[in-house]
Amino acid sequence: MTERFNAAELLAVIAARQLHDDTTVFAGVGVPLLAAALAKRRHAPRLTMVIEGGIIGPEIAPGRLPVSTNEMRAGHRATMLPGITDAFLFAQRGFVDVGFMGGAQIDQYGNINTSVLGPDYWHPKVRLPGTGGANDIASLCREVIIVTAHEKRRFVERVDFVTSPAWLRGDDSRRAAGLRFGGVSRVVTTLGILGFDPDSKRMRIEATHPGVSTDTVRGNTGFTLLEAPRVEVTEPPSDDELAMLRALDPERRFLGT
Amino acid sequence: MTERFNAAELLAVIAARQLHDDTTVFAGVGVPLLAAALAKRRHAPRLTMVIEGGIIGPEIAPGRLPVSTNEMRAGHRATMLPGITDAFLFAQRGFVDVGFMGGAQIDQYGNINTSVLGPDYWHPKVRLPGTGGANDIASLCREVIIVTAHEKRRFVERVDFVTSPAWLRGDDSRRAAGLRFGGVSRVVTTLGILGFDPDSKRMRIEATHPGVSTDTVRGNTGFTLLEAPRVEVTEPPSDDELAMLRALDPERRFLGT
Amino acid sequence: MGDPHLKPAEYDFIGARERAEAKRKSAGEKLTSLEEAVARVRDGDHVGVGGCLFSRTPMALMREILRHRRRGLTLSRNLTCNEGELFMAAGAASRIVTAWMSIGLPWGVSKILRHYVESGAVALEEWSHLALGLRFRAGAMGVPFLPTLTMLGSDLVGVGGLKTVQDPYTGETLAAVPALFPDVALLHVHRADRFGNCQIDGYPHMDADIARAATTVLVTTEEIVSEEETRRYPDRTVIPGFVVDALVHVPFGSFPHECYALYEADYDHFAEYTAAIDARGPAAVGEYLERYVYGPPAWSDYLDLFGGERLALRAKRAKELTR
Amino acid sequence: MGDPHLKPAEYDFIGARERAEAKRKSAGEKLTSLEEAVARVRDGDHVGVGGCLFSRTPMALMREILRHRRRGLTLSRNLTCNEGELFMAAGAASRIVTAWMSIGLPWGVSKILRHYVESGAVALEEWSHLALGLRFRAGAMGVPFLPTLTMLGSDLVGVGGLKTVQDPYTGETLAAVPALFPDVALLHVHRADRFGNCQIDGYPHMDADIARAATTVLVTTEEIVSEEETRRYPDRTVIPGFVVDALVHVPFGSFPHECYALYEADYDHFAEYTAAIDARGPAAVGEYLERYVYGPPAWSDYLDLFGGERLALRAKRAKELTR
Repeated sequence: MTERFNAAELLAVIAARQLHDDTTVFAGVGVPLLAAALAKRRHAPRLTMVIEGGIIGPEIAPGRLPVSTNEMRAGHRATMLPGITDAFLFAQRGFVDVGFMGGAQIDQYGNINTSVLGPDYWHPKVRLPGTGGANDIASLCREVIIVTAHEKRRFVERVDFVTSPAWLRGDDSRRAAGLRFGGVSRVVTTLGILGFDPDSKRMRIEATHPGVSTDTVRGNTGFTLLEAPRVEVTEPPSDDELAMLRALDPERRFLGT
Repeated sequence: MTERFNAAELLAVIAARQLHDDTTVFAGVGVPLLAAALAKRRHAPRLTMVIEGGIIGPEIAPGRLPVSTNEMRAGHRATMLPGITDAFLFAQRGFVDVGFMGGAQIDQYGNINTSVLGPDYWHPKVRLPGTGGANDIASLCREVIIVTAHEKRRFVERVDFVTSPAWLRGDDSRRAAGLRFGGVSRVVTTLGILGFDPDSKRMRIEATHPGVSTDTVRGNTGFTLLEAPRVEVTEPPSDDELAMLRALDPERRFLGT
Repeated sequence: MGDPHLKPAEYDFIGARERAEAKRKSAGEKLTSLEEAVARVRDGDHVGVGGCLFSRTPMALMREILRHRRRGLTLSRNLTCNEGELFMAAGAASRIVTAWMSIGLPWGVSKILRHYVESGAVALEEWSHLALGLRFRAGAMGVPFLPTLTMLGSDLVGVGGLKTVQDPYTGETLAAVPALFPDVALLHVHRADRFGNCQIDGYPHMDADIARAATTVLVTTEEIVSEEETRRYPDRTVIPGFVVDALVHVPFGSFPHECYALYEADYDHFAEYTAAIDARGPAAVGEYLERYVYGPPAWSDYLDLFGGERLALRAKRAKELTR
Repeated sequence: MGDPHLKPAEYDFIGARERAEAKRKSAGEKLTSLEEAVARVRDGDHVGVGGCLFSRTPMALMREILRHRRRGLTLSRNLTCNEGELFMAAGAASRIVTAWMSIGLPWGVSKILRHYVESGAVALEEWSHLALGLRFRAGAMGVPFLPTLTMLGSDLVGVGGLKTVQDPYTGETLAAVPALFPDVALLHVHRADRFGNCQIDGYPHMDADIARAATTVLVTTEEIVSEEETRRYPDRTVIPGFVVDALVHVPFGSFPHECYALYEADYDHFAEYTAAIDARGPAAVGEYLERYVYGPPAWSDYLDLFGGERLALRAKRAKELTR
C-alpha cells in the first residue's frame, strides 16, 4: 500500500470494480455502500442498490452517508421502499446479483461469525450484535463478495459460530444444507483478493495488491491459504477513482484519516 | 310473504339482522352487500365491510351499487385497499366474523356448488363461473351465512361438485379435512331460516317467515330437512327497515321490481 | 385431457430462480412499443395477467398478443373477464387458470366459457381466489409452495392437484398451494418512469406479486413520469424497474375495462358484446375480434372505434366515483 | 437456560386464531391515553415492537410500560436499539428475540447487550433479519410457518430451534420459520384517524405484519386525521381500524429515534448515552432510566428534557433529507 490512499479507500475502490452495470447489489452501510455508490457513478450507471432497511435504488448524497440501514440518509432519493421483508424476498427470488458483506470472524470456507465469541452461545465470552441481514445476504444473493480488513485475528481456521454461511465445511456441504444458490465468490481484503477452490471450496489467493507478497497474505491469515493457478496483481486505485470516492465522503466518516 | 316487500327485500332485511355491531363481514355484490349496508346504517354503525376485491370499510352510495367486487363503486369511500390476497388473509387470520354467501346448488350439509353441473368436471354439462372467493369465505370466516332464494332445484341432496365447503359429509368431517375453524351457521332463505344439527350437521328448519309452513319449506327442498327443537317465526321486515333498504337501491338494481 | 393439469414447470422454484439470476436486472431505459414488447411472448407460454376482472386489465398488451396470433397459451388470472373469451375464441389460449370467469352479474354466465370448456376445447383449472393469489405470492417469494387453510375438503383439491403439508412445529396438516411462476406477466399501471418503476393507485389487485413471480415482465402505463417524480414518492412504487423488461406508454390501455380513478369500465360495451353473443352465438366473438383486434392497426385506431366522447364520459364518472 | 427458547405458544396458530375470533373487531373509537393503552400489557407478555433500530420505535409506549414496572417480558424486534437496553437494565425484559442489537456502527458494540447476555441474565434468541420478518408475516397470515431458503446450514438453526419442511411438489427441503404471534404489538405511525386506521410514510418496516400477528395492538400516532382524510387516501392505509385496540396521539412519539420525513434521530443523545455507559458502566442506564423514564410523568415532560430547539432542529433535518 502506498500513501496515495488508505486501507478503506483501497477496499472501496477494489470492491467497486467487482460490480457490473445492469445489475443489483445488496450493500450495507460504510465501505460497501461507498463501493456501490462509486461503481454507480463511475462505470455502472444502471446499477441498483438494495439496502436491508427495505430501500431500493437510493442515491447516496455526498456528506450525508447513512450510519444505519434504517434511516433517512439510506433512503435518500430511493425509487422504492418495499419494507424489510420484501427487500430480502427480492434476493430470495433471485433478483439480487451481488451481496456485499463484512465480518468479525471469517473462516477458510468463507463462513462469517458476527454473533458470539466463545464456545457457548447462551453464555458467550463476547456477545456481538448478531446477524442482522448478513445471514440472508449470504444465503440468498446470486453471489456474495466479502469486503474486509485483512487481519490474522479475523481470518480464523474455524469460526466460533457460523452466523452467515458461505461454503460451510467445503466440498458440496453448502448445497447439501439446502442452500441451492449463491455462495461467496470473492473476499476483497486490504492485502488482495481471495477466492475459493472450485472443488474443495477452501480459500485461496487469487490476487495481491501491488507490493504485497503472497507470503504477507499468508502471514496475516490464521489458516492455510491455497493459491490460484495464477495469482494476479491488482491495478492500484486510480486518481480518478480516488477523487470520485473521496467526493462521496468529504467528512471522512467511513474513509477514515 | 305479503305484498309489502318482495323476495330480495325480505332476504336483505333478514340477513342484515344477523349482523352485530363491532364486527366485520365479508360481503359480495348484490343482496349480501345491501344487507351489510343496511345493518351498518340501522343497528351496527361500527360494522366493517370487507369486499373480496381487496376493499375494507367502503360506504356504499345509494344508487351507486357495485356490480362487481373489483370496481370503483365497491371501493367507494373505503378506509383501506390492501389487495385481494391480503383481504382474504385477514379472514384466514381470524379477523372476519361473518361471511355472506349465495350459491347455485346447496346440499344438506350446506356445501355449495358454483363450478360445474354434471359428473365430469373436465367435460361439464354446464360450466358455471367458478368459486371466485366463495371457497375462501366458506373456509376462513369465523361464521358463514348463506343468503338465497329457496327453490327445490337449488337445495339438492348432493351437490355435483363441492366448490365451497360447509360441513362436507356431516359429523366431524369438516374438522377432519383440516378446516379447523368456521363453518356455515345459518341459511337465510325466502321461506325461513335454516340451521344445522349440532352433531350430524344436517340442515334443519329453525324459523319460518310469517305465513310459511314447515311443510312449504320441506316441499321446496330437495332433501329431508330436520327440524330444530323449537321452530320460530321471524319478525317481518318493518317499514323502517324497508325504507332504509330501498333508499340504498333506488334504481332497484338488486332489489328487483 | 386428464386431471390435474398442474405442470411441474409452473412451481419449479429452482428453474425460476435460475431464470431470474440470468436476467439483466437493469435500472436503465425500458420504454418501447407494444409490438416490440409483445415480441417476447412465445407460443405455449404461461401468461400471468394483472388487474382483476374488468379492472386494470392489460388490454392493449393482450390485443397485441392476439394480433401476433400466438397459440397454445395458458392464461392465469384470478377473475377472468371477456379478455379470456377473446383468447379462447381466437384459438390463442388452450388453458385458463382462474378462480372465476364471466363478465359479471348483470351479463350472466358466459356463453363463451360454456362453449369452449364444456366441449373440452379449453381446460379450465380452478383455484380459489386466495389460493391463486398465494400461488403468485409464492412465486414472488421464490418458494415452491405456501401453506394455507383454504380449499381443504372441497372438490377443488383434485381439480388443481393441490397437496397438503405437515407443519413441522404443531404437526397440523395444511393445504400447500404450489407456486406459480408465469413465463410472462402482463400488467397495466397508473404511472411509471422510463426505467420501469411502477406505481398503482387504488386497489392493487395482485400485480406486484405477478410481476415478481414472472420471468419476463411487460407493462403498459397510463402516464410516464419523470424519475424525479418516482423519487419524490418512493413509498408508492410497487414494482421496481429492474424487474421490468418492457414498458409502453398507453393511455386508456385497459379500455373498455376500468382504471381506478381514471376511467370507468364501459358497461354499455359489455351489453353490446353479450347481446351479439346472445343473438349469434360464439361466432359473434369472431366478428368482435375482426372489428376490435385484427382490424385497427394501432391502439389509437382501436380507441377511435369507441370515440373520444365515450372515453371522456368514463373518465368523468371515474372522478365522481373516487372523489 | 437451555436452547432453544422457542415457545409453542408463539407459533400456535390455532390459539392465535381463537384469540382473534374472540376479539371485538370494531370500526369505533380507539383514542385513549398512554396509561390506559399500556394497562393492557401483562407481566410475561411477548411484546412485538414496530419500527426498526432507531426508526419509528414506539418509544412513548415503551417508556410507559417501563413506568408500569412490567416484568418478564419478551421483546421481539428485527434490529433492537437502546430501547432494548432500557428494558434489560430495568429488569422488564428477560428475553430478546432479534436479528441484531446495538445502537449502530458509530456507537460500537453495545456494552449493555454484552453485560446482560454474557452473564445469562437475559436470553437473546437470534434469527436472521428475513427469518424474523417471515415469522411476523406467518403470524399475520394466520399460518404456523412459512417456507424459506434462508438460515439453512448456519448455527442459527440450533439457536432458534428452526425446523425444515419438505415441499410436497418438488420434494426439496426448505427452512420452515415458525410463526410469531406476539401477545401485544407496539407501533408508532405517521397518522391515524380516531378509529385506528393507520398510515405510514416512507419505509414501512414490518409494522403491518406485526399488527396483524398480535393479539392486542397498541398504536401511537404523530397526527390524528379525520375519517374523511383516511377515505380520501385509502391506498395509504396499512393497518385497518378493526385490528387496533388502543390509539394515542403522541407527537414526537418515537424520539430520540427518528420518524421518516418528520424528525431525525438524535445522534448527539446516543453519543451522550453511550459516553455515560463508557464512563460508569451499566449503572449509567439506571441513571438514564431515572432521568428519562421514571422521572418525567408525562411524555411532554420527557420531551421538555430535550427542549423545543433540539426537536425543531431534528424536524428541519428530516425535511432536508427527504426533500
